[in-house]
Amino acid sequence: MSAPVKDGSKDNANDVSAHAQHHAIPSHLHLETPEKPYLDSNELIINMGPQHPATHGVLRVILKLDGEKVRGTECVIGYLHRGVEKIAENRTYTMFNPYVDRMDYVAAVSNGLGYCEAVEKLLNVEAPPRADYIRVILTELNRIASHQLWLGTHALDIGAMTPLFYTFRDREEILKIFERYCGARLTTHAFRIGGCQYETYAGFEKDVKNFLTFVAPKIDEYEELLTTNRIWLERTKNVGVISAEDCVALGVTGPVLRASGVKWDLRKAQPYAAYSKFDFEIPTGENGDTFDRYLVRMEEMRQSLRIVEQAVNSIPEGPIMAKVPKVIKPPVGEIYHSIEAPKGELGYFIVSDGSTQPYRLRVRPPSLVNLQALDVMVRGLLVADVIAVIGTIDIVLGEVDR
Amino acid sequence: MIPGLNLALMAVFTTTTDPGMEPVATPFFFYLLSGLAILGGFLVITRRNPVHCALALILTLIAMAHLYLMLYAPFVAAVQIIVYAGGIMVLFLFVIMLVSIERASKDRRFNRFWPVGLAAACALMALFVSAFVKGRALFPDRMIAIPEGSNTQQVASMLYGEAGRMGQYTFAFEIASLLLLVAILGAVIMTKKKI
Amino acid sequence: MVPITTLHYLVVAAALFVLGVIGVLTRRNVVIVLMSIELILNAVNLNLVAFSRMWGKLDGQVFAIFIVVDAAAEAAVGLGILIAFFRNKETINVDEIDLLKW
Amino acid sequence: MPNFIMSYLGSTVTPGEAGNQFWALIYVLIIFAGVSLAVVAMNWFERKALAHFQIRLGPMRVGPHGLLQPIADALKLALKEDIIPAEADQFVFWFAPVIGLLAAFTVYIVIPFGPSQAVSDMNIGVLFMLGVSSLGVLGIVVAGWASNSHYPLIGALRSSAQMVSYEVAMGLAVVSAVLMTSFNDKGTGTLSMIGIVQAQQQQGIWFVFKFFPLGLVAFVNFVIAMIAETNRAPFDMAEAESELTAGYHTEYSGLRWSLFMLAEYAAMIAVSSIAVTLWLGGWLRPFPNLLHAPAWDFIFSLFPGLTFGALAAIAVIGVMRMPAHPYFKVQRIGLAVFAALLGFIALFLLVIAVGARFADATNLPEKLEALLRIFARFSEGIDYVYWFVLKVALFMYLFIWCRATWPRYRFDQLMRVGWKVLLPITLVVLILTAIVGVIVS
Repeated sequence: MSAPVKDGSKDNANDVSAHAQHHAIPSHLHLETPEKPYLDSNELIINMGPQHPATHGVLRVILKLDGEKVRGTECVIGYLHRGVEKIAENRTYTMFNPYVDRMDYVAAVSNGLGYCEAVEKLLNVEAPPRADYIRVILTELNRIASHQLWLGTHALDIGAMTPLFYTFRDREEILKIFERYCGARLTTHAFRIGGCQYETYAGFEKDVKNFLTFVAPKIDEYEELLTTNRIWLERTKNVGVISAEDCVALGVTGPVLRASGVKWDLRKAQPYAAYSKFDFEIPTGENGDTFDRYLVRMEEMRQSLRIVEQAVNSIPEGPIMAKVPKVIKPPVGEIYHSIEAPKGELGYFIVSDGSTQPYRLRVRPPSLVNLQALDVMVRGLLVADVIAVIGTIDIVLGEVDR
Repeated sequence: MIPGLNLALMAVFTTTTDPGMEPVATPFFFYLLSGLAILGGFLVITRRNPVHCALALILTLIAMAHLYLMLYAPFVAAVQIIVYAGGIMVLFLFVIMLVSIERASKDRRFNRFWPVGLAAACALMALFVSAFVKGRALFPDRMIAIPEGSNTQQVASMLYGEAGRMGQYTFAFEIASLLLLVAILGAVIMTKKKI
Repeated sequence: MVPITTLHYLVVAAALFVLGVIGVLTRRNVVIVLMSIELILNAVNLNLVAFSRMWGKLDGQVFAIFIVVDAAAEAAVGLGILIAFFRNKETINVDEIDLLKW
Repeated sequence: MPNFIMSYLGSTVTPGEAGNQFWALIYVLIIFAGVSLAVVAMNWFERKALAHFQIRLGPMRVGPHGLLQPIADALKLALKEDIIPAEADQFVFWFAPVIGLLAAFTVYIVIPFGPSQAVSDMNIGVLFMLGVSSLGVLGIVVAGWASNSHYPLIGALRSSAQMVSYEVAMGLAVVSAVLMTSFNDKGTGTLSMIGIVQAQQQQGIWFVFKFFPLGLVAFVNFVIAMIAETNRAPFDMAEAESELTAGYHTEYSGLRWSLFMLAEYAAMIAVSSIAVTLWLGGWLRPFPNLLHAPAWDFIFSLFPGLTFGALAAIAVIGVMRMPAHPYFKVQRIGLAVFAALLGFIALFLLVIAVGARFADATNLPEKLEALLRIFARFSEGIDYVYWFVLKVALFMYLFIWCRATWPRYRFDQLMRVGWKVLLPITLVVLILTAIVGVIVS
C-alpha cells in the first residue's frame, strides 16, 4: 500500500526502525523452552479450542504441556475474521458506523464512540456538549456491562457458577436502558458522526439514576461472593503475573496494565468526550496478578458509577448534533484517535483520500494486543491457570479477529 | 462385571451366623474364582498392552480377595481390595499413563531369552507338581474353623497385643511401617527432579 | 463335588506363582514385570491364608498382611525407579536397560 | 420354599446374617430400585436447587415444575447414538462405566437403613465400604485412558492422584469414628456398620458430638474428603468443564455417559450414607435416649407422614399458583395428581403410625390387634428408613450448596489441601481421640 500522503515516506521508515530500537522487546520475552522437561517424550500438545467451553468464543490455544505444567502456548486466531477493516474501504463513513459495533460486541458503545470521534477529528468538527454527556453516560454504562460480563464468565471459568447469573441479571438493566434509548441491546449503534442521533427518551435520567442505586449494592454483592473467598484467592493470587515493564513492552493496555501498577488511562491522559469535566480515580494494582486485575475491574465499575452519576446530574441542554455535511467527505489526511475501551486502548487509524470512503482504516483492538501477554503470563503455570488467565485478560474474539 | 457381582454375592453368602457352617456353594465359587484368578494371571503375562495387563491383574486381585473371604480371612480380603486394587493398581495405571505406551504396544512382547525363562518356569511347575503329588499326606484334608466374627479383633491383638501386653508381631509390624516410610521417601527422592 | 481342601488352594497358588515367574522371566516391559511380581506375592499370600485356615491359626493372615505391606513398598520403589529411569533413557524395556552407568 | 421365605419375616437381623438369600435378593432389588429413583430425584432436585441459588427457575417445561425432566433426559440419553471413537480401546471403553457403576452400587450392601434393614451386616463393613468405593476410581482412570484423547487422559491422571490421596484422609477419619465405638464397658470396637450405629445408641451420643470438637473435626474432614472422593465441586478436577471440557467422559455419549452420571450420583448417596452412619447416628431419630417415652416415640413416628403431607401441601400450593391459562391445563392436572399421590402416601403413613400407637392397647378384637401389630412393625421400619434418608438428603443438599458457592480448586492446591491439611488434622484428631478415650474410660 502506498499512502496517499506522499511526503516523508522515507522518514517514516527511519522513524519506525528507531522506534523499534527504542522499544526493543526485553530479551526475557523471547521465549525459548527454558529447561529440560520432566518427561521428555511425554510432552502433551493440546488444542484448547476453537471449540472449548472456556476460550470465550473461537480462540484456539495450542498448549505444550509437561504433565499439567504449561511449557508454551501458541494462539491461533482468525476463526472469526470478517475483514472489518477491508469492509471499511468499500463503505462510506456513515455506512461503516454500524460495523464497528460487531467488533467488541459486549462493548459496542465504546467502539462506536471511538469511531465517531475519530471521524469527527478527521472532519474537524466537535460534538455538542449535550451529545458528549450522553456519550459518556452510555459508554460508562457499557463499561459496567462489559466488566459484569467479564466477571461472570471469569468466575465461571474458575469454577464459580453462581456469579455469572448475578452479573447477567444486573447487566440486563443496562441493556434495557440501551434498548429504550436506541432500540438495540447489544450492537447499539448509539452514536452518529457529529453527535447522537437520538435525543434521550423521557425518563432516561430517572432510569439511569434508578440503575445507579440498584447496581451499587450489587457490586458489593459480587465482591462478597468472591473477594474474600479462600478458593478464589488461591486461584487468582500470584497467577498470571506480568510486570509493568513487560506490559509496556508488549503494548498491553487497560485494566491489565493498570493492575501491574501503571497509572495509564486515556480518559485522564488524553481526555476525550466530556471526561475532563468529571472527577474519578484510576484504580491501580500492585502485583499484576489475576486477583489485582479482578480488583481493578471491580473498582472501575464503581468509578464508572461515579462518572455516570456526575454526568447525569449535570447534563446540559442543547443540540445533540454538530453541523455535519450530509455526505461526509473528510479532507485528505490521516488520523489516529484512541479511547479507553473497557478492555484497553481502542484506536482507529483512518487514512482519507478525500473521497466518501476511507482509503484505509485500521483498528487497534485492545483484546488482540492484550492477548499477546497470554504466553508471558501462563508459562510454568498449570492448565487450570491458563483458563483463569484467558478469562482475566478479558478478550472478545470478535475484536481479536475483526 | 462378574467379580463385582460376586463380591456382592459373596458378601451375602459367606456371612453366615454359624461359623462352622460351610458357605452355600463353596465348590462352585471356588472353581469360578480360581478360574478367574488364573485367567487374569494368564492375561497379565500375555497381553501386549500394559493397561490391559493391569486390568487383568485387577481381576486376579479381586478374585483372590473372594478366595480370602472363602477362607474366613475377611480382614485380609479387605486389605487386599483397599491396598492392592484401590491403591497399588491405581499407581500402576498412573505410571503406565505417564510413560508413553504407544511405542510399548508396538514392541516385541517377550525378551530374547524367553525360551530360557519359560523352561525355568516349567521346571518350577514340575517341582510344584511333584511336591503336591508326593507330599499329598503333608496337607491334611482339614479346615479348622476360625471364628470369623472376631477375625479383625484377633488379627489386631496379634499385631498390637492386648491390655498392655505386646503382641506377637508388634515389633515386626513397626518394622513394616518403617519399611513403608523408607519406601515412600525413596520413591519421592527418585522421582523428584530437584530436591 | 469334591469338597474343597487346602490342596486346592495350594494348586491355585502354585499356578499363579508359575504364571508370575513366567511373566518376570519373559516379558520386556518393566511395568508388566512388576505386575508379575505382584502376582507372585499374591500367590504366596493365598498359600499363607490357606495354611492359616488349615491350622486354625491367624499367623498366616498376619504374614499375608505383612506381604501386602511389602508389595506396596515394592511397587512404590519399583515404579519410582521406573520413572527415574524412563526420564533418562526413555525406555521401559528390560533388555534395553543394560548399562550400569550412563 | 415358602417356609424359607416366611421364616425370615419375624427376624431382627439382616437377611445376610440370617443366611436367607431370597430376602437378600429382594433387599438388593429394593435398594437398587430405590437408589436409581433417588438418583433421578437428585437429578431434578440438583437442577432446581442450583437454579434457585442462581436466581433462575431451572427446568419448567417437561411436566409441572420440570418434574418429568429427569425422565425426559433419561429417554433422550438412552436414544442417543452411542459413539465409540475409532481410536479408542473398544473393550475398555465399553467396560469402564460398568466398573464405576458396580463399585458405586456394591457399597450399598453394607449400608444399614435400620437395624435389620440392610442386605448384610459384615463384620468388616467399614473396610468393605472403603475398599469397594476405592474401586470406583478405576472406572474413571480406565475411561480416561481408553478414550485415547488428551482431555480425558488429563482428567484420568488428575482423578487417580486425587482419589488415592483423599482416600488416605478419608480412611483416617473413618478410623477415628471406629475408634470411638470401642469406648464402652468391654473395650472392643466394631467395624460393622450396624454395630457402629448401635454403639452410638449405647453411648447415647452421635459420634459427631463425641469428645467435642474431636468428633466434629473428624466428621468435617470426612465430608471434605468425601466431596473430593466423589469428584464434586469444588474438587471436580477430573471433569472440570471449563478446563478439560468434560474430563474423563469427554468422549462418552448417550447411555454410556448416563452410566457415569448414575455412578457419580450413586456414589454421592453412598458416601453420604456412610457419613450418616458413622457420625450422625444412622437410622436413629433425634434424641432417642432423652425423649424415650412412648409418647415421644409416637410423635417422632408421625414425622414421615407429616413430611409427605408437607410435600403434598407444597404441590397443592403449586397447583393453585399456576396461571389459569388453558396452556397450563395438563400441567395443572398432572401436578394435582402428584399432590394427591403425595397426600395419599402421607395419609397411609399417618394411619400406620397412629395404628401402631394403639397396637398395645388392651381388649382389642383379635384380628384388629394382629393388623395393628403388623402396622407397628411396619411403622418401626419406616421410621428407621425415614430418619436415615432425611439425613442423607441433607448431605445431598450440602453437595449442591457447595457446587453453587465455590470456585474450583486448582490441582496442585487440591493435593496440598489433601496431604498437608486434611491428613495431618485427621492424624492429630485420631491420636487425640485415642488419648481422650483412654483418659475418659
